[in-house]
Amino acid sequence: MEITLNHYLILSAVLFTIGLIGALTRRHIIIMLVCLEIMLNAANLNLIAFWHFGPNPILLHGPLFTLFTIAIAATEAALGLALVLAIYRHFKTVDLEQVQDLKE
Amino acid sequence: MNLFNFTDSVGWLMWVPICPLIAGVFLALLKPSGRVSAFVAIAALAVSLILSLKAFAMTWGHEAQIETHNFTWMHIGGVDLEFGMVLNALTGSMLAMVSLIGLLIFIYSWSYMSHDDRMGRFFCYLSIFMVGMLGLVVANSLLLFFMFWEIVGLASYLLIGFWFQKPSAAAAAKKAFITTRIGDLGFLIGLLWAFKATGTFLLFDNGSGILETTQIAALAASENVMFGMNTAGAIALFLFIGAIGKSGQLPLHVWLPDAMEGPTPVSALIHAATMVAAGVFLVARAFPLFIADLAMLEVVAWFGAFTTLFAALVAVGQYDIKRILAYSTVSQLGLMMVGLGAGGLALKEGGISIGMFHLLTHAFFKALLFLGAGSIIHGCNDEQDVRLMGGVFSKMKISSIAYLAGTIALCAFPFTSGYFSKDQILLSAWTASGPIFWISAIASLLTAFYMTRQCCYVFLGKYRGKGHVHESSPIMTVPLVILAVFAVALGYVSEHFYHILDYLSGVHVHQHESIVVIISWIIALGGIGLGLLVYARAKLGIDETDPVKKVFPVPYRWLENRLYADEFYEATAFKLWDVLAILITVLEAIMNQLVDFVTVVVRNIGSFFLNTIDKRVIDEVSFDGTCSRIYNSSQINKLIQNGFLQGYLRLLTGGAVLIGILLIVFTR
Amino acid sequence: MNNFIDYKLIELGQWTVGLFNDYPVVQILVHLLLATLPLTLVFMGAFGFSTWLERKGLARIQNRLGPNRVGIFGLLQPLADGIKMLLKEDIVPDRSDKLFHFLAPVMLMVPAFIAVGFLPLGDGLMALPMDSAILFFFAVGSLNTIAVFMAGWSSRNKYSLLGGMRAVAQMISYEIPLVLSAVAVIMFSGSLNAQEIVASQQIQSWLASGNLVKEFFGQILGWHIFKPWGFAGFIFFFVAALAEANRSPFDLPEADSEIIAGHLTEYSGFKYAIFFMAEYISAFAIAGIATTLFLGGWSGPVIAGLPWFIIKMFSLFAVMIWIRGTLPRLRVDQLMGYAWKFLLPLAILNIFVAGFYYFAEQQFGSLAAFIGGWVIGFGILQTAAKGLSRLNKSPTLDGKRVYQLVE
Amino acid sequence: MTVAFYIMAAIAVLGAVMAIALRNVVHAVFSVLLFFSALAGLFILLLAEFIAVVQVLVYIGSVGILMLFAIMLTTKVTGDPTRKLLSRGWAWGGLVSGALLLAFLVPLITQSKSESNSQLSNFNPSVKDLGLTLMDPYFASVGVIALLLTAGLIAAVVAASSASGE
Repeated sequence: MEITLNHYLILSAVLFTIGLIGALTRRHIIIMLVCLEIMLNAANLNLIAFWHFGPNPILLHGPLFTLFTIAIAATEAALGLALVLAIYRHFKTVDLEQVQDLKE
Repeated sequence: MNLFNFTDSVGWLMWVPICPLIAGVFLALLKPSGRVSAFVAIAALAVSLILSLKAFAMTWGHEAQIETHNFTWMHIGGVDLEFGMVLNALTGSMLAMVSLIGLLIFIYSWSYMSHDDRMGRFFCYLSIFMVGMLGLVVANSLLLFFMFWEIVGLASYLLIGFWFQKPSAAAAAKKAFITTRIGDLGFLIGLLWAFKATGTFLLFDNGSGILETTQIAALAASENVMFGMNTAGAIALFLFIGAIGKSGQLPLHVWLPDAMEGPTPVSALIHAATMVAAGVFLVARAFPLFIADLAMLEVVAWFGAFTTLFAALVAVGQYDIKRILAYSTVSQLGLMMVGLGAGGLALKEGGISIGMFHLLTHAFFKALLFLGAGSIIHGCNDEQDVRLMGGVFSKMKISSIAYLAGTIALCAFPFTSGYFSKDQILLSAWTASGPIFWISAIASLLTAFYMTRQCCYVFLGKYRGKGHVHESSPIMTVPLVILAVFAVALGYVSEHFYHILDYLSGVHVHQHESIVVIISWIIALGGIGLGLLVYARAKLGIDETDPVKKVFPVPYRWLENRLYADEFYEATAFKLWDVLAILITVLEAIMNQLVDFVTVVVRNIGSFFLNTIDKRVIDEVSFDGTCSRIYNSSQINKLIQNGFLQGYLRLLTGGAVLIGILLIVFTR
Repeated sequence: MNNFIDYKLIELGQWTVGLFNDYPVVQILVHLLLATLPLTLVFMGAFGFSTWLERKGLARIQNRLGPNRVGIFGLLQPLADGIKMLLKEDIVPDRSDKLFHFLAPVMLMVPAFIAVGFLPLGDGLMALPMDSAILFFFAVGSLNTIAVFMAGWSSRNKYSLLGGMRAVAQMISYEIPLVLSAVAVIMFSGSLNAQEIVASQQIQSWLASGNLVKEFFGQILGWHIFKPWGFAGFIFFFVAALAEANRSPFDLPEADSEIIAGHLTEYSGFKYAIFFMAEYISAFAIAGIATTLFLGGWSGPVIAGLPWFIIKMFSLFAVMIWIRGTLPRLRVDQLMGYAWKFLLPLAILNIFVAGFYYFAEQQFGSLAAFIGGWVIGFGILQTAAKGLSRLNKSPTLDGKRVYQLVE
Repeated sequence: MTVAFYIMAAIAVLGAVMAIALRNVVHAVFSVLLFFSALAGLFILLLAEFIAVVQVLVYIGSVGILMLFAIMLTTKVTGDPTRKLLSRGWAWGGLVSGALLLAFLVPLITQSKSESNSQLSNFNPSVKDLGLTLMDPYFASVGVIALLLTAGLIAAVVAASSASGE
């Protein structure tokens, strides 16, 4: 069977959902960041797939936007992990359930 | 960009601002000692001067020719942002003037600032200022012009506040920055409007630039865009607002006298010779836009006329030597505006010549006056009050003679440079409009009067201050002498041998009116004579009342208080804030009253229900039930708002699901 | 042209592939084998030879004889070592993460061999002819880090973990100056294609002139190392490459005297041998890419491309051995500071110098740019290096040293 | 191509599932690295060579290592399983995620407009084209991204440094 845009979209949806499930259920804060990266990557796959099958690939929109996304994702990862370190230093834990100071 | 081609392109013009830029960056990054930094800055500016003179020489004799070199800075979307350099008579003369005066003042400050331990930083700021000033002169794009304009503003801020440990200097720097910013906003609007109307930022671009005939014709075609002006006039109005801010014209002049808090070379370079002239230069550069709407020229002329009279009046009542010069600067800038406006009305393109000629001569003698004042202040042990000076002439011969040379030039004493340029302004004002002419004439008379007053205070009589008066070092006096030669001779030489008026605008300018010449003779000599009459024999000093004050005590007090301009702003703009604050307080009080009222009403209704409706029904049936219901619902609410990160995320996802379902349902 | 060996090899390859025209599937397999097998064999042989070379060279530097028992000049020593390693017992620590402990050497070897595939061994001789080969090389090179971490972490040994973390920190830090100094070359050549980068280092007009002398020098004088930024870039690149390959003086992760060989502590037998092989092949690969970027790749006069490339690569490797024999090991803080506070700013500055050189060449011609570049550009780099080393000088310690225990 | 796609997709899904299912945090990070590399493979299949390289360089080479570092600096270095895998109320999370997947899949499957013919066959995007496009119409965006990266770098340093006075 020929691989079509739909295949990629479904794959990307599945990957995104896996990431989402992880982000919504796991209690380890670093795993949550990992899941965020998974979701971002799924979105990147979408961008590239649309570019590949889209009407005007010569404009290179897909790779360009993916590049920007990757740059932003890298920033997000660096910043997120720095925050994890700060949280760990403050709460002495990486367990999301015990990081609930916002409640008070 | 063709930076290295020095023969058949004008791309190399960019080197004129780049040289001081290199020096500035060098000084900023490496922080060498004061001596080295002065040397580097002066050397870089000397290179700029050589290039400027080359530019000047290239334009000489080719007045009508405009050479440009444009390049694309960046594309954003489908828009090209283009930069460029332009070389015409305006550029050439202004470049030569700015870099020559700049170089002299740099040399002067080498000595003046030698005791300051932040001398390196001072020269770094000065270099940055030169970058902006030279850059805006060569800029061929409104956007580039604006960028350099802002650099100039920044450098001015830094330099006024150079001695930031003095609170007054810090406040003056802030005042200057904010006040000019109001004008800059106008400039920004103007340039954006110009871009929207023409689709380009370039001033000259082989016939399609903003200032070239096709675009001007298109802009002038639209009638009654704003206040009865056409588009060209409206853009010109906004650009003129920028010029008002930078050049200290009437409503926004308040920052310029305060700017004298900076070191004296700064006052000479920035707040007398070059930066404040940038506004005038902007009007001259964008003159085709102004000519396209005659109403705009009248606006310029009237603003200038009011400013010149106002400032000349105020200057009569001042005692601080630099403040007098500052108001004199404001007044002369007004006169330049008169020259541009009235000259434009009288001579069309020739108006550029009238205004710019005065700009050039004024730059030399005002720089001279400031440097001389600096030298005198230095000699009088950093005293700035003229009442505490006196008898300086015999102690500081060179400085005093140079200063007097500047004074007679400013008073438009016949055959000095000021005489020629001011004469042209009066001539064109005579042609253009009677009232403007008479206002300018009175202002000129006052100019001669207050300068004579100041000289009497400073040079005559006995020294009234503390310590000894001493002559300054040769590094300071040599620039003075050079400037003095220029101040006296420039007008005669350029007018009679070189026809500078024809050169500046590229059209033949000739105006002659015997009666105006006579009037201007009367003004200059009369003003000086009046001044001598009043002050030469009077007893002067800090304890004595000014001779004019003896006669007109009340109006003179107004003048001493600068005609209450600052107080006026305090009473209007500042009061507005106060009023708003009060209003808000009142509203808040009303609100509180309202809330209290509602509370009382609700409480009364509640007690009414409590007392009259059967207590037990509510208590036993409804109340307990409601309580438990509320309690339960609060449990649910608590579940949501629990500080648990993933809980929030889950809700977020739930919302996304909801949106997705809605999309599926409704796009069917 | 004198690259006939390269062309003959390519022809031979095409002929062999041509034999299987009727069986497309087999043809693909043969194609793959032809691309990979010779490379693998050659580099494994080179690995053996280089261990001998290193031991011999080091011995000479240290006034010893080195291996001289097995075979003539001890040339068969690598073979003996290999057999010894194969026959040794493979010890896996009890508490270790078995899977990762097994995967780590493999993970290290695979990228090393892939990286070798991106080297332009001769005119048209490239196992993986990608358009952006240089970029792929660096991407693959960054995978080494993962393997080293795996090895260090899975051993459940504090020395291993320390060594692994040190290696990771070092590799990440030095990757930045490494890539940045390569950027100057990429910018100048305007291509990421390894073959085009090599071609940009030949003076094409001289090659086509027919003049023998010009042809001779046209293949040498265009090398980027002869340009000011190329020379500086080569030095930065080589230093960073030493760190990337964990070679002395940057061999902290394996420092035997401090952390008993770091992430290699718990490895023995064949896995240890694989680690070693992967490291040597990485060193080859990085020497090869340095050759490609700065030393003109396969371009050289008289003899063909392939021998030239191998000669240059081995010379660089010999320099590595020489450095190992001469320089002492760095301290960790010195190591990181050197990468971030010295190499990185200089490499960025070098990019600017290269950019100006490029425009100067277009404006004033190559000769003027060459002379001006060496005087001005190299002067700027020299001044910056002096200034940086002055800035980075740690304050002299007066008084008593204070020691602080690690938390 | 078809086979390659299915293999890569399988690896990607496997990697992602393992990343969220494994108890050992270090193992989870390694499996997400597997996921990243599978995605790089998919990018190559989609002819986005450069993006694949960037994916390897940035995600596997840097982000993955960064995560490992963060684990090493926070939890026990062995990455031993935490006491409990899932947070409380995890079922809700799973439920909404599943619902979202359905919301994605329903339109994808029902209104499938299968476009399989790629326009890319006669155009092989080179890195040079990409660079030129990046430098010309997207110059401003590159500047913004550069600024963002710098700001992010500084913010990360500030957040991670112990200067908070503790």
